[in-house]
Amino acid sequence: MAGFGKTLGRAVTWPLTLVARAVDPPLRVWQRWTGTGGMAAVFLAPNLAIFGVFVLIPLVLNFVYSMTGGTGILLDQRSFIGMEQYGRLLECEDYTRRITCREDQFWTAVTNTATFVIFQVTLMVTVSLITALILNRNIRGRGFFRAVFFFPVLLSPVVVGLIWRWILQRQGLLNLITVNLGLEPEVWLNDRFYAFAATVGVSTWAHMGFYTLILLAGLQAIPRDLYEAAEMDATPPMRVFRRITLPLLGPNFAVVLVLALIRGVQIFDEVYVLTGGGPGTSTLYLTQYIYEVGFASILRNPGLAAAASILMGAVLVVLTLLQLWFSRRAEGRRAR
Amino acid sequence: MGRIVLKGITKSFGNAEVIHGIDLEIGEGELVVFVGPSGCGKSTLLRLIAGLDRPTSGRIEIDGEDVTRVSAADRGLAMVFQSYALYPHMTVRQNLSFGLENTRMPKSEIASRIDEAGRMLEIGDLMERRPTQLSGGQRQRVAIGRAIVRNPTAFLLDEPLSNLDAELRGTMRAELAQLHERLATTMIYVTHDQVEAMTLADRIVVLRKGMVEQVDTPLGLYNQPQNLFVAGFIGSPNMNFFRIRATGGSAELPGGLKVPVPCDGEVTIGIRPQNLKLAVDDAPALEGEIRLVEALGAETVIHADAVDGTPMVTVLSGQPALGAGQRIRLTFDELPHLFGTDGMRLNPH
Amino acid sequence: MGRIVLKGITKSFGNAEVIHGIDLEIGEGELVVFVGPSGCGKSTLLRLIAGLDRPTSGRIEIDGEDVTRVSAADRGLAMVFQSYALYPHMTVRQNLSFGLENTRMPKSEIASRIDEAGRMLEIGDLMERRPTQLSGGQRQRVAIGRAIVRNPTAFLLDEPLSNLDAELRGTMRAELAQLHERLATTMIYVTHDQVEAMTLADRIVVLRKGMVEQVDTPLGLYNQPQNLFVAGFIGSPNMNFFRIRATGGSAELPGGLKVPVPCDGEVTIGIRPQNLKLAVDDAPALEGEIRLVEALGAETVIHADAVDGTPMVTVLSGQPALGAGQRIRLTFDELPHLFGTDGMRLNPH
Amino acid sequence: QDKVEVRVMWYSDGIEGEVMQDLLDRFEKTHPEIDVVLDNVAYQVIQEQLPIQLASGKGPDIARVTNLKEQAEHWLDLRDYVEDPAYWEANFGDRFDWMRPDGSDAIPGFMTQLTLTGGFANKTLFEQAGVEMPGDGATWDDWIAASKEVMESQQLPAAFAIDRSGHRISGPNASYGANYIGDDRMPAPIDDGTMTFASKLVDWTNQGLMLPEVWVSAAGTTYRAAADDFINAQIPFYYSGSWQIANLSTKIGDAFDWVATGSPCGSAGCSGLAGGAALVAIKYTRHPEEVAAVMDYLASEEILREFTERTLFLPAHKGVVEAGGLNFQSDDPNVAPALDKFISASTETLPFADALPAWKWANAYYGALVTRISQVMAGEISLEEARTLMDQDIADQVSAASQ
Amino acid sequence: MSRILTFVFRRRGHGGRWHWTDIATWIWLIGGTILMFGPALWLVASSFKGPAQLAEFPPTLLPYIQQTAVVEGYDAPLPLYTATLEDGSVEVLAEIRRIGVNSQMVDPENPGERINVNIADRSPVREIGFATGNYVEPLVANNFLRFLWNSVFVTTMATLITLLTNSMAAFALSKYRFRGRDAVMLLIVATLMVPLSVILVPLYSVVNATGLLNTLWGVILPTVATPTGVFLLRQYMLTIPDELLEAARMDHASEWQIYWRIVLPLAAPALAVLAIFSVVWRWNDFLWPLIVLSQREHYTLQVGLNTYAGELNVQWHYILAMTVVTMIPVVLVFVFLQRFITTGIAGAGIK
Ligand SMILES: Nc1ncnc2c1ncn2[C@@H]1O[C@H](COP(=O)(O)OP(=O)(O)OP(=O)(O)O)[C@@H](O)[C@H]1O
Ligand SMILES: Nc1ncnc2c1ncn2[C@@H]1O[C@H](COP(=O)(O)OP(=O)(O)OP(=O)(O)O)[C@@H](O)[C@H]1O
Ligand SMILES: [Mg+2]
Ligand SMILES: [Mg+2]
Repeated sequence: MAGFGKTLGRAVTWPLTLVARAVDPPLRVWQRWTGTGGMAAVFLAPNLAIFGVFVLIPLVLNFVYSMTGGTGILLDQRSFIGMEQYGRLLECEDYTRRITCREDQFWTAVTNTATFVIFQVTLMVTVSLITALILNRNIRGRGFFRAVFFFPVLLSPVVVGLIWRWILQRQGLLNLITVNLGLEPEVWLNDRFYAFAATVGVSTWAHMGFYTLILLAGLQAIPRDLYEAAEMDATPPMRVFRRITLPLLGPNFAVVLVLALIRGVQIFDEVYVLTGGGPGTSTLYLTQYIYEVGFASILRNPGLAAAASILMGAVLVVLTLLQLWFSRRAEGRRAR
Repeated sequence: MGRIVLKGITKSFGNAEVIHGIDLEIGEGELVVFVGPSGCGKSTLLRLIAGLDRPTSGRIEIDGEDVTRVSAADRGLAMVFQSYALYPHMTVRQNLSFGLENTRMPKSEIASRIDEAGRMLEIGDLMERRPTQLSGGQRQRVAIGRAIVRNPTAFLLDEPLSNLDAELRGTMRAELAQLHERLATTMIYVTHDQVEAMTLADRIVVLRKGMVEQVDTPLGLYNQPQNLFVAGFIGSPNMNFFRIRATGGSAELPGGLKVPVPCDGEVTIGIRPQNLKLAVDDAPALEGEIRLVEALGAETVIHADAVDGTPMVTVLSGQPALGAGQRIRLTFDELPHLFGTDGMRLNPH
Repeated sequence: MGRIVLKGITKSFGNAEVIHGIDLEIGEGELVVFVGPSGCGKSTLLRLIAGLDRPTSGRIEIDGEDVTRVSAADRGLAMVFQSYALYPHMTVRQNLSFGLENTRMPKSEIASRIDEAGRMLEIGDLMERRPTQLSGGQRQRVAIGRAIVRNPTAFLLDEPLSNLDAELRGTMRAELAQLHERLATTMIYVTHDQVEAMTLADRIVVLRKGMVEQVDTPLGLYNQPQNLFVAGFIGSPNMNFFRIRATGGSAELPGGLKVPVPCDGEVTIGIRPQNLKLAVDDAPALEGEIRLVEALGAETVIHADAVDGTPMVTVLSGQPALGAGQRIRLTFDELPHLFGTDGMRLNPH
Repeated sequence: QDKVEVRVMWYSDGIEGEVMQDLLDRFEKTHPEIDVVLDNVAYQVIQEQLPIQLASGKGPDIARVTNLKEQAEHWLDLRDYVEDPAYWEANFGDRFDWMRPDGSDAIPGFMTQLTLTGGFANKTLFEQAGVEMPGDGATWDDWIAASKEVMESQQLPAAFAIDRSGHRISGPNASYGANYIGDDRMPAPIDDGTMTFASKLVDWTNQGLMLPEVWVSAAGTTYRAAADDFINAQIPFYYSGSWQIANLSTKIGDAFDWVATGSPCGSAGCSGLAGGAALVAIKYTRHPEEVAAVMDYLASEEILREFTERTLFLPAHKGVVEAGGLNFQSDDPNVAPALDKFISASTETLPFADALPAWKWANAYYGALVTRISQVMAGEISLEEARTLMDQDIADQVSAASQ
Repeated sequence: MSRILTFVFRRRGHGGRWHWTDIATWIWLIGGTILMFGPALWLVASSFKGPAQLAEFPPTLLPYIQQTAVVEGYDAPLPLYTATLEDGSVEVLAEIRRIGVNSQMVDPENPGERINVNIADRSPVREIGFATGNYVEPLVANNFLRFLWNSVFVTTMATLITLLTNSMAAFALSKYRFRGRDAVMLLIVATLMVPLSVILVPLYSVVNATGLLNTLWGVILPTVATPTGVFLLRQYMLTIPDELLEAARMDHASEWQIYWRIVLPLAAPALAVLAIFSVVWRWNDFLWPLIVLSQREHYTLQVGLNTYAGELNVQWHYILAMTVVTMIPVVLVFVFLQRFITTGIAGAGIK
């Protein structure tokens, strides 16, 4: 198996190796000509080119959209109306009462998302960290367990939402269990608290494998002798964890936090299938709001949706910068 | 406090046994040095004592207690790692205080210990730096400091000075000696450096391929090496060996110089380079041709080939006017070391 | 091939200037050793020559060509790193061949060069291992091998032997010397080891805080140190210094021994420990009390305090029966070194 | 000779894709010069991607679409291409206004099927409970009351459910006299008719008669069907629509007997709401002739009849309807009566309900209704607040659309 | 060696005794397995259920089909039920037909006599059985091989390009100092912020403008410049010691070779992670291909799979089955790649 894997790996990389060899001489000339600074440009170029065309331009277009009105889909069918969409999103008679806002659902979505992110990111990071730590231990069947925890990542969000709806619905698996335990069945998804908990739990269930994997890769990179030094110092396990593992996991931890945060704010598909934003609007999150405004109905309002997405992005950028700023401080301490 | 006893220790990695049954007693407050060629198992043995690895068989006792199954944390030892193993994300001060904080020591006590260690190791100015911002030597000192502040039952030091420059190494060696004297704590010290081994050790343990070759005081080892390996390993440059047939109670060195030998047959005669000196012109002497002259200033190392081709080295003090290609005639005063065909010492103790 | 010239090199990291204007010429085929205290800028200077860092100002020439702006890859030099820097994902063989493959050398040639290096460095058996599976010494040898196989214009070696045991270090030193002789390639060698510096170097460059203190042959440095720093740095144990007022053409050492001095005023008198010997009973002598005796077997290092409290060290050959607390009386034959208040040598050359 | 490729974008709720493929295969045999490719897609594609394509002047040649009116400008007028425009007028003419701009006389395509909202009752449950099923002319209150009895006797979780959709409650609204369409064909404010049925719904939910999770546990305009609860005999009465027949038939099988009930009555009538999917030609096709040929074939009475019989859809072809005698291909004895019931119920729709599918702002209205009424059911806002908010939502949509 | 690997909590864990951390570990692992794997296994089991059984309340754990028996005198096999008879006895009977609440039944052993049973008093006899049609029908009917090929093509190309371009960018961003580096990094991170589903329309315009509509490259290219990948790889590459790069420079390696021969292999764990993610993402990509691809010959598996999602009805039995089918390759990829994650070798060449 391992031998086969190696052969396979070689077969896959062989053409790439050839290509890599072929591009070396011209790049060497380029390097001599421009110095290493020029090489940085070479390394960045492909990514930035693709990135510019397929990410940056749409983003800019999206911004332009946010300043147009009407139901037209393409930009040339839309009229420029300036910042009106933003005004509409942010307009409230009484900012203490959501219901008085022009887009009360937007505000509902914002508060819901904020609560969701706080709980979900905390849970996600905790659970993935614990799992990564455990999977990093020298246990029998590590590979198997790693696969187990990663498995839900392989499922499409729609299927995730569906499975859990089947589990949580009135006559679902969970109630089958509660009834067998002699408890009253509960319509879980009709209860504000349970529904919210379900969105947090299910999204964690679905994505924790992703973060666990990142953290695991980070754990593997921590030199072992540090743990030995700590052991010689009779350091209690929790302290080793807090003072050595966590700080040295720093960069990976930053990745996880940033990504979890971003993806938490962007949560959509599985929740859409699972709770649809209910009960009432208690699990209505931002992306669903944007989706409904911009796409779901035939009377779409892409301008409003774009404006909402830009606002969401702006908040995320601020959060991420804060996060990166912290991790940069940690980065300064990194590695020998 | 600090009596360490090893009984029949073996250690295998996978199928490869790298420690083959070691028995050793290290007394309270003793400073024992492990020496031996690279890969002979010094670090491994130290790690076994530390509790970082488990012996495959055998028993380790500290102060009479069996600690073979006790974890490293609970053995109360301190270790200076060959790779430093400094916490890269902590300042020097934090590196030093980390181990102390585990013991719920009062803050002021911690601070004073760190200050003292900082002064002793000349790292007082670096307290707020991180390991990345230190030179190799400075890192090593911090690593030593980390062990010192702990005030452990015993110190385990794995080549703690190997990255320091000569001057600092000398100072540190003296500091360590003083430290040992002052603390009277048991120390086990792994080193490649003969000078360190000779000057620091109460006793030296010579290891070879996972076995103990000889355990003795430094001068004991130097003067009475039990076998060819120890004789060759201790002392720098290495002892000169001449393999000769002895007949009639004496053996003839190349060049004609005779050495009394208590028995007949094949023997190896060992003469330390420092014991060789230029012979008076007409006396019988060890003769050879100079291959290489290494002038170290205070002394000069002369590599020569004896007339029968055996390489030989001598250390002459000062800067004698000798050059490659010249003939050289050497003699010696002290009795040479004699070894049998089995490599064991023949001289009486 | 291999003439390296540095002109007015300075290097700053951020605001801190660590190299303060160095001029140096290294001749073709010369083996130059950089020595100096830890943190003095040896590695930095080597990296500047290698092209891994750019000097802040100044100019580097190799064989007359200005390479200041040429990248490391194109300078044709080879370097052995202080930290080995072996490619952890490659076997020893691949580590060795990597540099050769980059020059599009034929496979057979690569193989033969690797075999040769493997034989020379005794790493032939380890070819298929990865660096993690090697002991420290073995890694160092692979690192050296990686430089050797390249057949570079010049070798840059940053403390290449610092992790080897004494025996292997001796062998490797000799190998390096032979290698240098055979290849006649320029080598720049950074070391902390005095013996290495003295025996290997054609010339030694003594650095201190980013400045060149003295450049000279090993014996030149030893016999004619230009200033107090060099005098103290070269030679082990360090030279003894006595700071005295000279009057009337002579200065009186503690204990009463007189030394002729060519000028009046404050001077520092430097005497190497090896030059001190036990004085005959009634002759005027340097007097002191023994603080510490380090018996190394072949010689004994005696640390003492002179009557005025100045610490002094002497190296006596053999194992004299002296102990701490005893009084000692020392004298010397050779003329001592004299230094003025500015720390510069006063003796004529 | 190069084949002309005609692409049909098609979505399926059940087996209609297979049937269509089969029909098209037959078409290709007789028309070797045309290669018809059936691109089966998710409904989401029709809903979200097709509009973008159309806006940028692309798209398939033919598509099966449900949002007919809003995108009417993109449909091709087949009048000049089909063989017999009169045949089209005669058989599909009534619904052309659903799919062309107001005042136009274009022939954009034809309804592949008609749908009509209506109720289903679990006959077996009623029998087991010994409750008489309300007959023709029974009101919503009657039905709920009867279902309530069944629920209590059979210990069911709820008495009835209605799909979470603005479209689904608009028929009942109409029955209570609702009218969404203002005189200027712009949305009228929410009227008392709408409020009447809405408040009933809310009450029923609060009383636990209506299955709460269908409406309450979703936000916005999310569509939720309660079919599974009906299929599992959890509710005796279910208000959905004719399209469920095939679904119910497969999944219920022999488990119980069920009947279509038509729409219960309100104060103003017993209206359901019609709708359906149409196959339309797209204006941007490069081969209008061939497209027309395909359309002619598919719209022919014989083919459409076969399609209807095999898919268990309500026919939208006047000739087929009038000829009657459809031989629906199902073993299930419940199916044929149910289909018949829907066909007969289609005559009872109120004029307002008939106007809705051809009304531009219907979706805006549906969206506001479902969004806000759910919130009321969840206890987030009061019904009165909901009324203001609905009016405001609709006004916002209108103003946004006219920017 | 083995115990060197054991981790933070290993303090007292060795020596044969069970430390609380070992117990906690196993509780977590076993609980985790049930929680993580259970629903997924159930999904697999459910994919073998027929549409009726899928809709069934309460759901069963395993797929069942009703047992039937051929009874003399009846052409078709009759479904079997356990019925409670009036006299209280329980028997297995075959149902002839059901009329209202009454079921006409017959004893298969004794076909002559008809028994009337109230339907509340009977329950079907079922055995575990697999509705393999869920798998067979879509696979046969739906150009499955074509979809598979498209998916494989998209996934492979996208992953390779992702790994290549992202690692190149990450290399530049982690190992070179140049003006604007932070700006580029910031830009890349900033674009993580807006989810794809939100910029679909502008993106569609761009893809349309570049003529990539209805091509597989239109699916591949927009996804490969994933900021996540750059971010992830950069953070990992920061931990690769610069000295290794310098050693390679001394070895006359060009910057490209350093990237290719040194940095890439050393970043293997992070690359493996990204490769796994990329494969999973691209394989499961749904929304974007749906937008780009409207012609059947270009469909990827996920798009093909979703043709079962209609307006009013979703044919879950097909979707589940095809989900399971499409999961198999990614699972294999994961199993193959995950071993590369275990080796944190980057620091090993350094003293
Ligand atoms: N984890 C391990 N797995 C396999 N073999 C090992 C391992 N650790 C050490 N060895 C082997 O055990 C032997 C002893 O190694 P050890 O590190 O104790 O040597 P050492 O005496 O400290 O050498 P040095 O002076 O070079 O540090 C060596 O041959 C080494 O290759
Ligand atoms: N990247 C850097 N940033 C800031 N300061 C540096 C950096 N590299 C080296 N230095 C400083 O430059 C000085 C010279 O360092 P260098 O590594 O050249 O010393 P060295 O002579 O090689 O010391 P050692 O013998 O310990 O290896 C030191 O004070 C060091 O702290
Ligand atoms: Mg060692
Ligand atoms: Mg250095």
